[in-house]
Amino acid sequence: MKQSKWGMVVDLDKCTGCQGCVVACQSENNIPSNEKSDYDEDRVIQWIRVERYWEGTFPDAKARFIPIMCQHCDEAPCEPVCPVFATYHNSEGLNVQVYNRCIGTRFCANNCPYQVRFFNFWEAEWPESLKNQLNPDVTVRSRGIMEKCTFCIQRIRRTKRDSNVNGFEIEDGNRAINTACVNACATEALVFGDMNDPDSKVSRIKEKESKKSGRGYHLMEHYGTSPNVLYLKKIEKHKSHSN
Amino acid sequence: MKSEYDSKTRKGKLIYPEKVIERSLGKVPPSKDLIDKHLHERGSMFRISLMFTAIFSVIGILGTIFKMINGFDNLSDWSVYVTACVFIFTTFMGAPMLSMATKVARGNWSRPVSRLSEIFCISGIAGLLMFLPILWVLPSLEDGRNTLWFYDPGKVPAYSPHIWTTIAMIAFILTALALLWINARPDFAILRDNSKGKNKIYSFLSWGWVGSTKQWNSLRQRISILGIFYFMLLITVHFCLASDFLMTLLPGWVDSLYPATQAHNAIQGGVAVLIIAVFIAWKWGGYKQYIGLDQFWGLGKLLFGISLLWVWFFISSLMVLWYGKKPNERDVLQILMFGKYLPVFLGTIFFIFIIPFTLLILNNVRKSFYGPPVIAISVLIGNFLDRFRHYSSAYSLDRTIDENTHRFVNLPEIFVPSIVDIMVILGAISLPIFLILIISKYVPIISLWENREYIIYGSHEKYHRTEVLVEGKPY
Amino acid sequence: MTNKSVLGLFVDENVVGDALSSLRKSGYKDNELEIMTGSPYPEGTFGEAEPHHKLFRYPIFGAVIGFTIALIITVGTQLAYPLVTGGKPILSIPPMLVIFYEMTLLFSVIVTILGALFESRLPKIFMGAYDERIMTEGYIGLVVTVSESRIKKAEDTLKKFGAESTKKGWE
Amino acid sequence: MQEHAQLTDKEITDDLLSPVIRSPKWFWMTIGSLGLIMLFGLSGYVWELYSGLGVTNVRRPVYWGAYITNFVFWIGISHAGIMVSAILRLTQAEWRRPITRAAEVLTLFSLIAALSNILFHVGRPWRIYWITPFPPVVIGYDFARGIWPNIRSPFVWDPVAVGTYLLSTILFIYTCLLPDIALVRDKVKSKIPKIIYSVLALGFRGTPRQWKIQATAPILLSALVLPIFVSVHSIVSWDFAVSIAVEGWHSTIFAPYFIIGAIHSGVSGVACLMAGLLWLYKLDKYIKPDHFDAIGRLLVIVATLWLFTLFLEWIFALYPLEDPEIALRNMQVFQSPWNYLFILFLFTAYIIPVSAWLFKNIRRSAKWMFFTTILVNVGMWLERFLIIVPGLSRRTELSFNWGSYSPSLVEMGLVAFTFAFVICGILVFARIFPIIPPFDVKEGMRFRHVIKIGKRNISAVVRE
Repeated sequence: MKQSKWGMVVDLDKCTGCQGCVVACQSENNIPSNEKSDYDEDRVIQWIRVERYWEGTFPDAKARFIPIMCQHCDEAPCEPVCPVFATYHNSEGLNVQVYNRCIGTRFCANNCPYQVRFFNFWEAEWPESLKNQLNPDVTVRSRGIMEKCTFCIQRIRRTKRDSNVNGFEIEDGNRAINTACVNACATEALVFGDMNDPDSKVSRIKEKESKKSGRGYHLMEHYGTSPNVLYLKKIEKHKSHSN
Repeated sequence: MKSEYDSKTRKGKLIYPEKVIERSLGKVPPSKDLIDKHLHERGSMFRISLMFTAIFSVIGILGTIFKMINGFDNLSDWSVYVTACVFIFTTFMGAPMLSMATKVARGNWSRPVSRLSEIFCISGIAGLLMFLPILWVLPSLEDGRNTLWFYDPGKVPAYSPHIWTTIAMIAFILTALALLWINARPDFAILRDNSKGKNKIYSFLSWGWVGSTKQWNSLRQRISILGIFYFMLLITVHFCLASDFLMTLLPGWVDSLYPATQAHNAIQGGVAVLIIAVFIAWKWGGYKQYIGLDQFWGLGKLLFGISLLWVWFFISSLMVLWYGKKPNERDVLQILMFGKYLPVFLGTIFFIFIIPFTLLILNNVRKSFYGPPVIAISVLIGNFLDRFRHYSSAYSLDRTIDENTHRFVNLPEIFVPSIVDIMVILGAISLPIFLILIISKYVPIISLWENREYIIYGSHEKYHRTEVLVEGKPY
Repeated sequence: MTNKSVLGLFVDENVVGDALSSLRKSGYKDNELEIMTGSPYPEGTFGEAEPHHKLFRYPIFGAVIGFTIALIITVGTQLAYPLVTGGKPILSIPPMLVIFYEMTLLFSVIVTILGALFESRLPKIFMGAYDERIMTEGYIGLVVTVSESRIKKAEDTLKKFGAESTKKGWE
Repeated sequence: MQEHAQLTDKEITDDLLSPVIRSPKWFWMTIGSLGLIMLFGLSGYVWELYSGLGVTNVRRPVYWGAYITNFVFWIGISHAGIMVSAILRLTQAEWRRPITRAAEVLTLFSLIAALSNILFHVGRPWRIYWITPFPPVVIGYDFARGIWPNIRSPFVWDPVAVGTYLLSTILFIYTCLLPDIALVRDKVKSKIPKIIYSVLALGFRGTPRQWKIQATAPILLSALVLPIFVSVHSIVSWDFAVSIAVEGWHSTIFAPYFIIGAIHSGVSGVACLMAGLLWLYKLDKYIKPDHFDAIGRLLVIVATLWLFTLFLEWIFALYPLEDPEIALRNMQVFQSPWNYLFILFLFTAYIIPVSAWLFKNIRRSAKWMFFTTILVNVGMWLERFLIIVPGLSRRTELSFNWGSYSPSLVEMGLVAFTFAFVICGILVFARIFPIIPPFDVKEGMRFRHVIKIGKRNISAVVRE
């Protein structure tokens, strides 16, 4: 079957900053709950985060939201600097993180322009009540290693396996293969899909919006990292903070 | 101090006596032979080369005039001209560094050749002459390019690069000439007293030098101070040239190492031309008994080290650009190295590093009369290719940039020099040589007083059953 | 057949030189005569036989070894696990250059050290005739290593030239 | 012109071997106090190992902190050691003789200290050997890995380079140490040490052949070690320079900038060490004002070149006029506490010491050199800190993630540990082997000549 290349589209004009994606990601990927202390010492782990920027001054102040997750760059700066191949680019265009190999030099985190890589400073802990909600498909990361958004690779793997076993085609936008954040997004601001498949929703949006008139742009393009996440934003008259 | 050891009874403790060597300056007069060589013996070789360089210089000047007639607006028309001009500064004007450096380091081996290296100061005049038209070629800051002067209208004048570079360059050349004169003053005095014909000129040039202790001390101070100034100004001039006359013309090229690299190229090229000059003086100049194997050896070692340093500079900028892979960095690598200019780039590496490294690593090549000059020539070729690679590509670059990818639409082809360009190159190479030949009629190319020091302070002495070289460190 | 060696201690360089030349005259070979000093002297101070060495060849052998090892490691590891990182080519030259450089130098250093030990004929298990004052107090030792029959004559010569003390040792 | 004391071999031997034969009064006390500091630091490390890197203050986005700063600092110090000794050997500078070994020993221990910082830094130190290319077969139980290192990563170049440097330094020191081990062997009386020294000395007897190799090998090795020395710090600089995401790091000048900075801090370290030894072991006969004078002059030149590279780095960082870069530099110069640190750094690293070294009598006095060079090293530590931390606090467009950093107690303790370790190591070395090579000094005495011109005595030396 055809080699797929996973990508995502984030429509900032639709995003309401409801943080639903964040919560979904936390519960899907066994991310320990972030206490206040973690926020105080800048050690929160959020594979997807919603950044909020104020635009204008009171009274006519606008809040702008931009969800940022790993951009799965085709030429990721974080990959080549890892001494032990703990992060590399797999055949499906995903920038994967191999927890067992990581020795925690934190070089990749320095080299990521989007700062979407997180280090486990402590051993991960959950309150007793939450022990049973951990996702069995996802490893609980030990301390001393890096972790980051995987485009819910466990869901991709599972769906592919099922499709092979039960022999059904994976149609585009299948909720089983969509990432947790995409499923959770109420306004469908996030779209996930296969970019190699020309008539998938992602490809169509990309096709449409990458034109000169379109709203599409990549985050921090001047780094030349060629990300697989496309952001959509209508440029208004006055300068917008979010790009 | 005498040994308390009694060799009859063989008792007492053994002390190393300081071996005392008696010397007196009277025994080593300023060599009559050198003076005669300087005053009278000029072979036919000299006249012929003088003639040829003169002709070529005239050709070069004609070429420059042609270019001026064509006008200053078209940058790519001037690219080879700029290359040739900078070539003067990265070769001839680097040579005096050797004399300065060795004087600071108090080496003995370099004394016979230090004057040869100082004489190159005069070539700065040629460089300045060639530089002046470029002031009209370089566009003012109003074209909105990035610059080191952080141009904002009203505060920074639009021509500040031109102004500052010219000032730095003039200061540089004046320092160089001052160095030449101060170093040669004692020799002028000697010639004043020993020459029949020209003693008018020499008595003027020597400027009342009588060789008193006071004068000698002040001479040494001035040399060291001016030497440091010379080095600083060399770096400054190359910084200005490399940044404002090159880097700002190539958008997206941010290489903070390049100015240093070019200054380093200057020193390398300087040593190379010096080696060739020393070789000529040794082979055809008739100074065989004054220039020995030691000089070639020392210069060869120097060239070897400097070439290694060059490749380090080169790699450390290549590594960062290659690893970074930003769009602008990819463009720069494409333009300067791996794109259309690949042959020139490979030539540079070959001539400027591979040949010196592979040959000079062998001691018997370093310690030979014919090895270093050959390698020096290859270094000079490489030096020219390097300048050509940078300057001609920057000046003949089409600066239209794609809006989406932020990359150049079309990369520059290798610039093919026209006949006029060839004329200019010829002139740029021969005019400095012409000036040097002229000045060498008046300045002895083996420094009389330093040659005398060389004889006094380096002496072969008997040591029990063997012979050792004893080297004095007077100051 | 074991050789015996006799050591004479001197203080004056010229005296040692005379002793050496006279021993040579009376038919002792250069490989039988050996000088020992507590610190370096210029070559041939005592008119001794100038030692020849090939130390300058060792670094080149080492460099070759190191370069080969580096080549194997870099190319081998990259081809064994062809993982794409950051869109860089599987065989990226600049990083390989770094590894080549380091390994080449490392092995040339190691081999040079081994060469230095070999060229200075170390390690030496049996010291033979040796006196501690040579190292500590700067006496000059002259050792003659010959068969039993000629040892007496050598000792006499050393004595004649006023060796401060002589001592025998087995070689 | 300095007054040369003429000494016999015996005197030199007794002088230089006295600390080796009998430990000085202050020795055990000093070692003990240093040991306490090391213990404090190590206890912090144990805690870190037990409970995770959370006990340090590194945080998102400043993932590198005091440990890496300290690593770079010690690598820098280690540079001058070999560099001083190698360059002086190659140029046959006569004043090298008493100081070469001290410099090399400084290199040795500072390298070890630097490597220890990597252990402190990484998240899973017990897996650190994964960056070496051992075949997975050799360590069979280790299924988790089953992969080779990624040689494209600067963190693989680092161990190769630093390991090469460390190994060649050790071998270099041992080769130059042989004759002195032989000397100690002949000097010590007590049984067991004598045996150990005789084994180490490999039966060195000082035949002309051995001395010739002793003269040739160091020069050859210096020629081989100098390129290593240059490469090591370039590679360390590339750890930072290759990363495009951090403003203020991605600059091509970094390799020369780090190298010259390393020479600056390292030569100062050597001068500092010399002054210290002079004071501890009363070596006035061997370490002369001229030595400090020469080092001072060298330092003035080096420091100025370093300032030039610093200038290049700044000017070309600002030249593209990109907002993040400007924001970063603005923070470094105008925002507290970075502006105070920056001013402190400029004054301690360049302005105060260099302006002091311009005066001859400051250059020639050991005490002054001691304090000025310590100042320099404070400044150079700050320099590395000011390169690493502000750069990492990410003044990028995503201002949501701006962060900051200040070292925690554990980190400070471990930094103190490295300093104590290096001093302790050098003292212990000086207790076991002569820190000033007696045979070299003797040779220097023997090679000294005087050229007499009229009344003037010009000191001259033998060149073979």
